[in-house]
Amino acid sequence: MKQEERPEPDDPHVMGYGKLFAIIAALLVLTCITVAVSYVNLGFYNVPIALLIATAKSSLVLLFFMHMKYEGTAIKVSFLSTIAFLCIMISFTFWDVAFR
Amino acid sequence: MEKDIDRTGIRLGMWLFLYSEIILFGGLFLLYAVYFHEYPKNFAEGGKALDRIIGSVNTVILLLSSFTVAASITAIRRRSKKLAIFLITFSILCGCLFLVNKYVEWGTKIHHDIFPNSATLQNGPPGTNIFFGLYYVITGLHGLHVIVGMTLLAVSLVFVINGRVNEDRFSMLENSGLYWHLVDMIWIFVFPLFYLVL
Amino acid sequence: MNPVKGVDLAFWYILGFSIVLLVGITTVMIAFTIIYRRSRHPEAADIRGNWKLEVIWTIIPTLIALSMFAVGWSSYTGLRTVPAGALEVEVTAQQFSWIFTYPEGKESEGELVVPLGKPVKLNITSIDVLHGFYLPAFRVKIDAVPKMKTYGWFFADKVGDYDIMCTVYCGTDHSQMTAKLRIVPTNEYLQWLQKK
Amino acid sequence: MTKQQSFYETPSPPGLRGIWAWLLTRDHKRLALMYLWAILLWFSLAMVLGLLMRIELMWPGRTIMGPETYNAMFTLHGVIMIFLVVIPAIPAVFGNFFLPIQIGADDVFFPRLNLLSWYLYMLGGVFAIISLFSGKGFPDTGWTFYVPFSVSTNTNVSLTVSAAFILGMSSMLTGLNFITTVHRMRAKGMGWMQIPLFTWSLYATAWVQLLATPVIGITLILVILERLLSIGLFEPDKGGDPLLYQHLFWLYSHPAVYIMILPGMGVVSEIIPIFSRKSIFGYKAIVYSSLAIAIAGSLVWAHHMFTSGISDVSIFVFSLLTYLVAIPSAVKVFSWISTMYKGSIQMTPPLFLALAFIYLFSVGGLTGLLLGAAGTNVYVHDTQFVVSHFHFTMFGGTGFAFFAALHFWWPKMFGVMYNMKRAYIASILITIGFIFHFIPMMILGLMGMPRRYFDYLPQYATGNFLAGFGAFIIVAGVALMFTNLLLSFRVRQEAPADPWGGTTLEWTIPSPPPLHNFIATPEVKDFPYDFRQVSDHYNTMNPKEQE
Repeated sequence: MKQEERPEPDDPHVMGYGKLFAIIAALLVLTCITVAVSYVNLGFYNVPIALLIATAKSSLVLLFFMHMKYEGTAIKVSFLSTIAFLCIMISFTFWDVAFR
Repeated sequence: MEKDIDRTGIRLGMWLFLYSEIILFGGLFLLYAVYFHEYPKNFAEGGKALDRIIGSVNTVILLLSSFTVAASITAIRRRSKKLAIFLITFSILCGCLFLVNKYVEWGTKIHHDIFPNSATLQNGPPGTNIFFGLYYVITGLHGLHVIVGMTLLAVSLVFVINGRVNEDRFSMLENSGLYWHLVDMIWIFVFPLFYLVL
Repeated sequence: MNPVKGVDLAFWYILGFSIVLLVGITTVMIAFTIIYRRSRHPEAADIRGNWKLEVIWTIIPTLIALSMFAVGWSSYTGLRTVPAGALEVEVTAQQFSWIFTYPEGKESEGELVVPLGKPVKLNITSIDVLHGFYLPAFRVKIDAVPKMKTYGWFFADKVGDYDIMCTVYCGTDHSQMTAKLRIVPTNEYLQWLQKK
Repeated sequence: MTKQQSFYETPSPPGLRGIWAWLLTRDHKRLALMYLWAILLWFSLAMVLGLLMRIELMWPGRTIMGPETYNAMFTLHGVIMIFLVVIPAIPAVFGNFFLPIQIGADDVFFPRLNLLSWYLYMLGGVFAIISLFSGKGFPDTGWTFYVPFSVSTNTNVSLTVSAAFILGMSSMLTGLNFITTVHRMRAKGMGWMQIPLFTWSLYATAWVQLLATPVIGITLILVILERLLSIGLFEPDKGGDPLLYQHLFWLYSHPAVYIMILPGMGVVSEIIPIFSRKSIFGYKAIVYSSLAIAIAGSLVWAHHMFTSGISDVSIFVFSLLTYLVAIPSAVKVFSWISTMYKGSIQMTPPLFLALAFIYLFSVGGLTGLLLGAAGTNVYVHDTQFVVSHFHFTMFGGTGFAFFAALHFWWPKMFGVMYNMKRAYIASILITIGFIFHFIPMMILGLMGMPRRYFDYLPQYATGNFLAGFGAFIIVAGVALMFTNLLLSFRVRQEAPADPWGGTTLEWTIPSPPPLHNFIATPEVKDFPYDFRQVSDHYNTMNPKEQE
């Protein structure tokens, strides 16, 4: 196929240095928070809080460093499907192990 | 090649590959989740035995390198080749530093007779054995990914230097970057799960 | 109820529907190839779908399937609900034999003897690799897993000898890992229990 | 039309000669053929292994081999058939060859990656072979590699497991390639609802390949690590849980069943309309059911574990979900049959095989219902019944679809036509042998004979003898079928570009296709199965009369 026939919907988006700086700053702050929180004993809540912060951090990496925010639907939808599959893998196994 | 390059297609391919990597680690996270459910106490103790400082330092190292990789793409697209070369080199050095830290950390643990099939783990509680088993497998596999990522970045670096990666064609660098970010993202989850569990 | 009956009922229920469906599908398929063969029917109609029909044949199989699930599940609960007063026998699997330990302390290898008219609960485990305890006559099958207790039960309602086999591949002599279940009258059972 | 140089005559990349034009090629068509020969070779080998097993089982006790050999044989039969034949068969051969053509593209998106996939496939095969002749004895775990046995046995399991891992990589990269190709390289004007059904089924399959395969990857890595370092993650004595291995294993291996069957369903969805000269009934329903199978198929893995000691709650959930997976398959079967209604049906070997597929696959699917119900599953699980059931779906399903595809696309791939009569005889022989072989096995299972048995109790003798008899008929049929196909190269009865009257794009280009599939931009129809324009010219496909 001649590919020049397809107008390339390429992202003209170039991440500015300023934006990247803001992201890395946020990431470092979140890292500090999660380490700080780990010193406080909240019992059971420690795990969900740590995971929540980790999710926030990885979302930042994903959306900006990895450009997910500017991708087309194909990549966005398929990424979410992958995560959904991962969640199913883990949660459905618990139908077994949690009730054994 | 006389054809136009379908950058979106190449990126899609890379993402698909990354999905498979996510699921690969997903299998290990599944094991982690189930065994954490089974042995919460041993996992908490095991987590305390790991060095939180080294873990945090490594997290910061990886985050910084992720930032520099992202910035290097911006640099290449804005035609500042020298800056791009500097940023990629910095990222690779970060990777090295990460591995050195990991080496020291594993070394100390192994010195304390904590490694798969060691006498301490064999005779200790089964939950602790599982925790360290998972620790070695996950961080080991992650370390392997760091090495692969560094190799990819090194190749991109060579391409940047000899001009095969430039402001018009930078899929190689972009994809190496995506891989590197993924390695970072996995670490973002590994870090709290192993070093910060209570 | 004897769980064997429940399982067999579910079996015939599902098999009945399956046979009807299979015969239906095959007959229609063969009939079409004959009726609409090209020499007899040279001009094909242009039909591309019929959403009503498609909805119907999505919903009806769903309902049939759900009923099969329900029947199957209820028969399964029979296999899992042990009646009170069951004789409990510990079953230990090893490469390549079955060991049965009675509450009185008697151990027997390769032979499970139980009294007539009593429900028998088997607490199963393994000492090496996975095995599968299979007693086809009473529809009992459950894996023997090291460091884990699984169970199965049956109602010893007929005197006789029955086969016990291993269903999970466990090594070279997997197929030789058999045992006998003997259901005997109570006094004979008590005598057997006394024997060294 | 002037005759164009076929892809056989034009190497890609240019300048290569002889064997290098094949070994270094990036042409999807050449790669497809390389897969084809490899797969036919592996298939024949594994079939012979199967035959030897059946001979062993025809009489009680030791007949021609000891239990160690027998155990190694069923392991190899499983590993080869699953990883080297059934999973790659249709996607790697017909997918590689026809997916780009059906969507009007020149090649797959990553041709070099495609070549790499082939090398990984061959490397995996080589590993499987080496594992036989090195280490302490043949691997004897069954293709499921269940722990703790696979960790504790001292046969050469690590290498076999690595082979499976490498083959998984190959399959995953093929999937990755197909998804990207379908997304980025469709001809102008081909929207999602203009894609032929075979390509659709491959697309759905590719997602399963991509997302499920890494799970087996990590699982197999863990088995290898376990054997090398005895970490204990699955070792009950060290706190591990062997059931988790089974969860992970079936998390891949159940979806893998759909990797195997979906492309076969795609083939049948192509064949039935062409020979009925009538549009497929419910195009969209078939598309959505392919996607539904791919998605729902990933939710039901634990139904392989109902007797393994998992919790009753999970048995409830997974049994329920299993019944829901049955629905999209039923929808497909009904659609295929309705396609024939008021068609103009011409019997040919591919159609015959496709109809045999529908029959045998229905038996497989319906016996699956007995396995999906919790209570009856306990009875028949791990018996010969299960073996029979999955051979009905894998061999009766995928295998027959593969044979059908061979006969369907043979003239397109090689430009020659095979002998119809012999093809019929072979197909009928295989079908009869199949029924003879697997129905007795099914009954044996209901009588309580477990699977993977080297020897059996006396009451199972008759059934095993009959099954062995059927095995001989199958092998004879397959031998005849392959010989017939290969003879077509000697006879060289040339096939026209469109021998059957097809409507999808692969029938618009010469047979065999040129290196660049399309000279002009192909014209994409609004609906891929519009047979109104197909002329009566194709009333007979016997080229002698066709002139």
